[in-house]
Amino acid sequence: MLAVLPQLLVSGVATGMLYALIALSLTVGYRATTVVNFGHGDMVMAGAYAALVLVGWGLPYAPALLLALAGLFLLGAATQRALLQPILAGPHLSLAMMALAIGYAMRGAARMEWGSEVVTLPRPYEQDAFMLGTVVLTMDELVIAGVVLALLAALVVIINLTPVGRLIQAVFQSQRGAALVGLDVHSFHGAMWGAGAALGAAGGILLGLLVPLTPDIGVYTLIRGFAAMTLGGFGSPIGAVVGGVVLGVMEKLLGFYVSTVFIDITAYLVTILVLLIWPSGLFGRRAAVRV
Amino acid sequence: MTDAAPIANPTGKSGRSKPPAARQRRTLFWAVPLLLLPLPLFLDQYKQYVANLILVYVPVAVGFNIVIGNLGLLAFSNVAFFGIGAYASGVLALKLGWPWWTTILPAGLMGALAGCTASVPALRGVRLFYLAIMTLAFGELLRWVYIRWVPVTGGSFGMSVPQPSVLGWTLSTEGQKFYVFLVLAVLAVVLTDRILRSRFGRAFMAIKDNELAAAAMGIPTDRYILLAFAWSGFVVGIGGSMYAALVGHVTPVAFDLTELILEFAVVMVGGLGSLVGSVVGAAVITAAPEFFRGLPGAQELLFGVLIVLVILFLPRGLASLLARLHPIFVDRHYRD
Amino acid sequence: MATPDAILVARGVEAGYAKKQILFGLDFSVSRSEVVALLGANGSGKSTALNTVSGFVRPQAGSIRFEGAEIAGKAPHRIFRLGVVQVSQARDLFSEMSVEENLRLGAWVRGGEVARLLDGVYQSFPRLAERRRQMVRLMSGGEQQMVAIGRALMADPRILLLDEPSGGLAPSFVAEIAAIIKALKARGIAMLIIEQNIKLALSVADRFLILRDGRVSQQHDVKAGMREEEIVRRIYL
Amino acid sequence: MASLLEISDVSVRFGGLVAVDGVSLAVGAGEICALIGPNGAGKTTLFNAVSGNAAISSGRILLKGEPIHGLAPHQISAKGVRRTFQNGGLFAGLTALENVLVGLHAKVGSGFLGLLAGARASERAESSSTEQARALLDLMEVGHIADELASDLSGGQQRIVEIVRAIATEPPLLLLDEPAVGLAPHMREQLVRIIRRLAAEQGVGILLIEHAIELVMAVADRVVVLNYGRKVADAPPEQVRADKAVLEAYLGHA
Repeated sequence: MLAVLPQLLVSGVATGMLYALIALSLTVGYRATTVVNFGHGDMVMAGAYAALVLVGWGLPYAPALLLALAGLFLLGAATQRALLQPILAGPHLSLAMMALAIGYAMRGAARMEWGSEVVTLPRPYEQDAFMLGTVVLTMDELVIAGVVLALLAALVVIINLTPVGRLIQAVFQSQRGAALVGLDVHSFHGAMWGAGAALGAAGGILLGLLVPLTPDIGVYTLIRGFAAMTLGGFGSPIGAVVGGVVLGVMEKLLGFYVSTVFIDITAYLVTILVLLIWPSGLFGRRAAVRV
Repeated sequence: MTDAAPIANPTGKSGRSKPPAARQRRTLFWAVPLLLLPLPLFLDQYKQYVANLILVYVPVAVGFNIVIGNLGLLAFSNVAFFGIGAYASGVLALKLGWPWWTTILPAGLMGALAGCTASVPALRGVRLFYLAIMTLAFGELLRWVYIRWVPVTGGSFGMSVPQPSVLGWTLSTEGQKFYVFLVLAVLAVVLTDRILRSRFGRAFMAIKDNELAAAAMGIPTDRYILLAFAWSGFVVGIGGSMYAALVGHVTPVAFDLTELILEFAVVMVGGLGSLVGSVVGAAVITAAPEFFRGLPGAQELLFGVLIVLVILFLPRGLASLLARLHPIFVDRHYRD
Repeated sequence: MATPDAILVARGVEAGYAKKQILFGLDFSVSRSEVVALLGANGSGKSTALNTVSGFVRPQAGSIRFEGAEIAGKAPHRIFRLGVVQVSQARDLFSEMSVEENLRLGAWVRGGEVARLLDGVYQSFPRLAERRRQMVRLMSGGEQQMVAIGRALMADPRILLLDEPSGGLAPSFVAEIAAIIKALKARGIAMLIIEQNIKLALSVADRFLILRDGRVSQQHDVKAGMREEEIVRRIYL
Repeated sequence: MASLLEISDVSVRFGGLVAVDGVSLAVGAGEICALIGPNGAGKTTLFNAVSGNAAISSGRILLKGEPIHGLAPHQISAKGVRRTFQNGGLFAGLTALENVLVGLHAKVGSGFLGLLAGARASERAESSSTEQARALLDLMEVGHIADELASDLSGGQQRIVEIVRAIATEPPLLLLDEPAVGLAPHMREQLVRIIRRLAAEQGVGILLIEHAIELVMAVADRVVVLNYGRKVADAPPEQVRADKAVLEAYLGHA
């Protein structure tokens, strides 16, 4: 039984990196607006399909993916500015419903186009696997881990070393303070939702390596994103990353040593138990939610 | 100047209609169903099925609306109550051989029990998006129970529910089901109306508006939050039982997130916190997809857009339009 | 009332939140290099007045002109760009950043010469120069207030709106803040100040307005020398 | 004779901040005691301590000689301490009448199952309390707005309905948090009348926070002045008005 532990850890971390990316993308939008985007999973889904379409048109891989991310940035920013900003001062109920409805419409659009076919994203590389001692590491897992690490590194650099990053930090620390130094907070909200959607789209494209694409993958990702966010502490970027990796590992360990049911329900259990028993999570401070 | 109206005179607001007298409302709740009685004469089996489905969604919407519209908590546990009710009826009928009508009350009670469970986070002070996420996870967790507890639930393929019967009479046609469903739907509306107009309903709305002030008025807020969830679970559970009887087949897929959005749409489009809205929403949202059969995705797209438009332009739902037509439709409208 | 060199002129401003109107036809003006204090009891509309000028509250009626341009109803960042800069009551600093980072962000939008501006702020606040690397969260309330005023100065304001600069500060800091405001006044910066501390307000202002029920009920020249007790009575008693 | 409300040596701390610092005061039945002082003096905190919305860190709060500190707000309310809120605590989505009925909540007493069964008893309880609520609104000169939604009332009407709601169960002690803020003069007169009547006719003990001094002078039997969380004066209104320490409290340091 213990012999498989390293294998479980490795594939758990690889999947967990993906969850981390999705949780991080949710966190970006949440930190900017203190609204949890219940339609975020569908942005993830849309990113994967956008990449599929662009690659299908014969575009080379790199520009196709970049274009997909740019498209999702615009979509995220536009829906935020046009549909959420006007009701941002309103009740949470409307905000939650609005985000759900936007996602629902996107899912419907995807289903109209690809509803009956199972499609997979073509890979620009061979589907190899490597042996590290007794541990099998697939090329897909390597790519996921590599891309997520590269994205995280880029984010760390942007946030800590660039003027834009400074500004992002400033808004996260005090929205009102940012407005007092002359920032256009509304545009910033839109841009952050766009950034969240684009990051989520990157997650969606990577997810396409692990599971076949359907219009419903958004739900799958949303739940895991929530769970990772909750575990790491709502609103904490580091928490989102760590929470995602821990969740990935937990799914694999519980799924193997306890019951395969846990592959599916770990995320739900984590969400419920953490919020009930330990609401601040690993890195969270007191919940900073607009009342 | 807000205080311009002298205290001795009534504020001369002529446009606002007063809440109708209780008797007038009761007339509405009994007269509309009475008018519907001959309906099965005019509908074919399929249209009758749709009409019955609308009746299923009446208690579902009424129950869901109590928690999000009247109590004002962002809790998404309604699909869990719906599923529990359906499975309770299904299991009792299929495995224990109970006639369907005897499973209605147990289904409601199971729903109420689920309601009490789902209220735990709210009682521990969880609110807003956190509550939404937790209750959503609760519902999804239950769905995995349905999928995995194969000996009882039949797993992903679900279970067939025997033909429903009432007092020994088998309901073999959709028309026959219609009358039973109509009674249940009317009961759900009338009883919930009683609650909402009583000190209990006032307490729910007081909690929604200002929990602090509600407690300062001596309202034990925890007890009322529990009660609202329990009644919500009870009513929605009965809706689940009706669903099992109507469709004859209970599967986990019927209780996924798509169902949640559908029920959310019923309440939002109909009118948050409004009983009339629950009924109107159930009718509109249930009937609409029937125009898009065979066009997968179109329904979701349309609903998504419809809900977006309602939130932006008609935040109090269709009920607010009706209320403008006649004061009898004036209801507890959602306010922010 | 509006002298020829008035830079900020509010006329008939009505504003409030949701269903609660707070300002009922507010009129006032601030001249170039003038310091005007807004006094009034709780709920008289002082903060709402300031927030309406800076764009955080959208007026329902009335006009607010800054250097001749209508700014009523404009977004806060547009008003800021004109040089109307607010120091809020809660200060709203970037608490996880250093003093210098906070100051630099102050210059970010108006884009003056950062080095020169920084020098200027450090000269006015030697205490901040000593602690330029310190995280703001770890500073005392009085020091944070200096950072907040310093951050506003980094935007090279044409008029400074100060919301209770002495609020919640220990007496020793109150004196220091008063000295700072006087120094700014000497540099010719126009200011509109809300202040509960009447002694402080009178020591820095040229003119004071008493707000009552959302409009200006009285205005007086500080030089006219009304007795403090009399002012307290007119505001509160 | 023991006072109705006795606050003895009460302190409230939030983190390092001492919001209320060893304050003692007493309010007797039928007595109107006003609490004044500059912003941040700790008036509302002291109120919250009495109503159970803030925990005290030392001292005692007694109602009719019985300790009430440490109880939940709804329990304190049930013991007969009712309050109004500074920023308007009316339930906006309910009518004026329904707001008062919420105040009467504990007295309506219809059971849940009886209600569902449509029992006569619960209907009777509802209709008799409705009559009672209407009568109260009439008594307080706001009967004509009984069926208006609270959010449609003017600020002054809201204040009065909030007071009616608070006194619906005839509590021995009433806490009023800035009842006159934003009220037009004629509404203030009405408010003064109502507060005096409550104390004189029903023997309600009233503790009120107020900035509008003319109102305080008109209604209060005694004025307690707080500054920086401490009590600096406790005397009849005219005396307080002339008190040097009180003026100093409002002037601040410079």
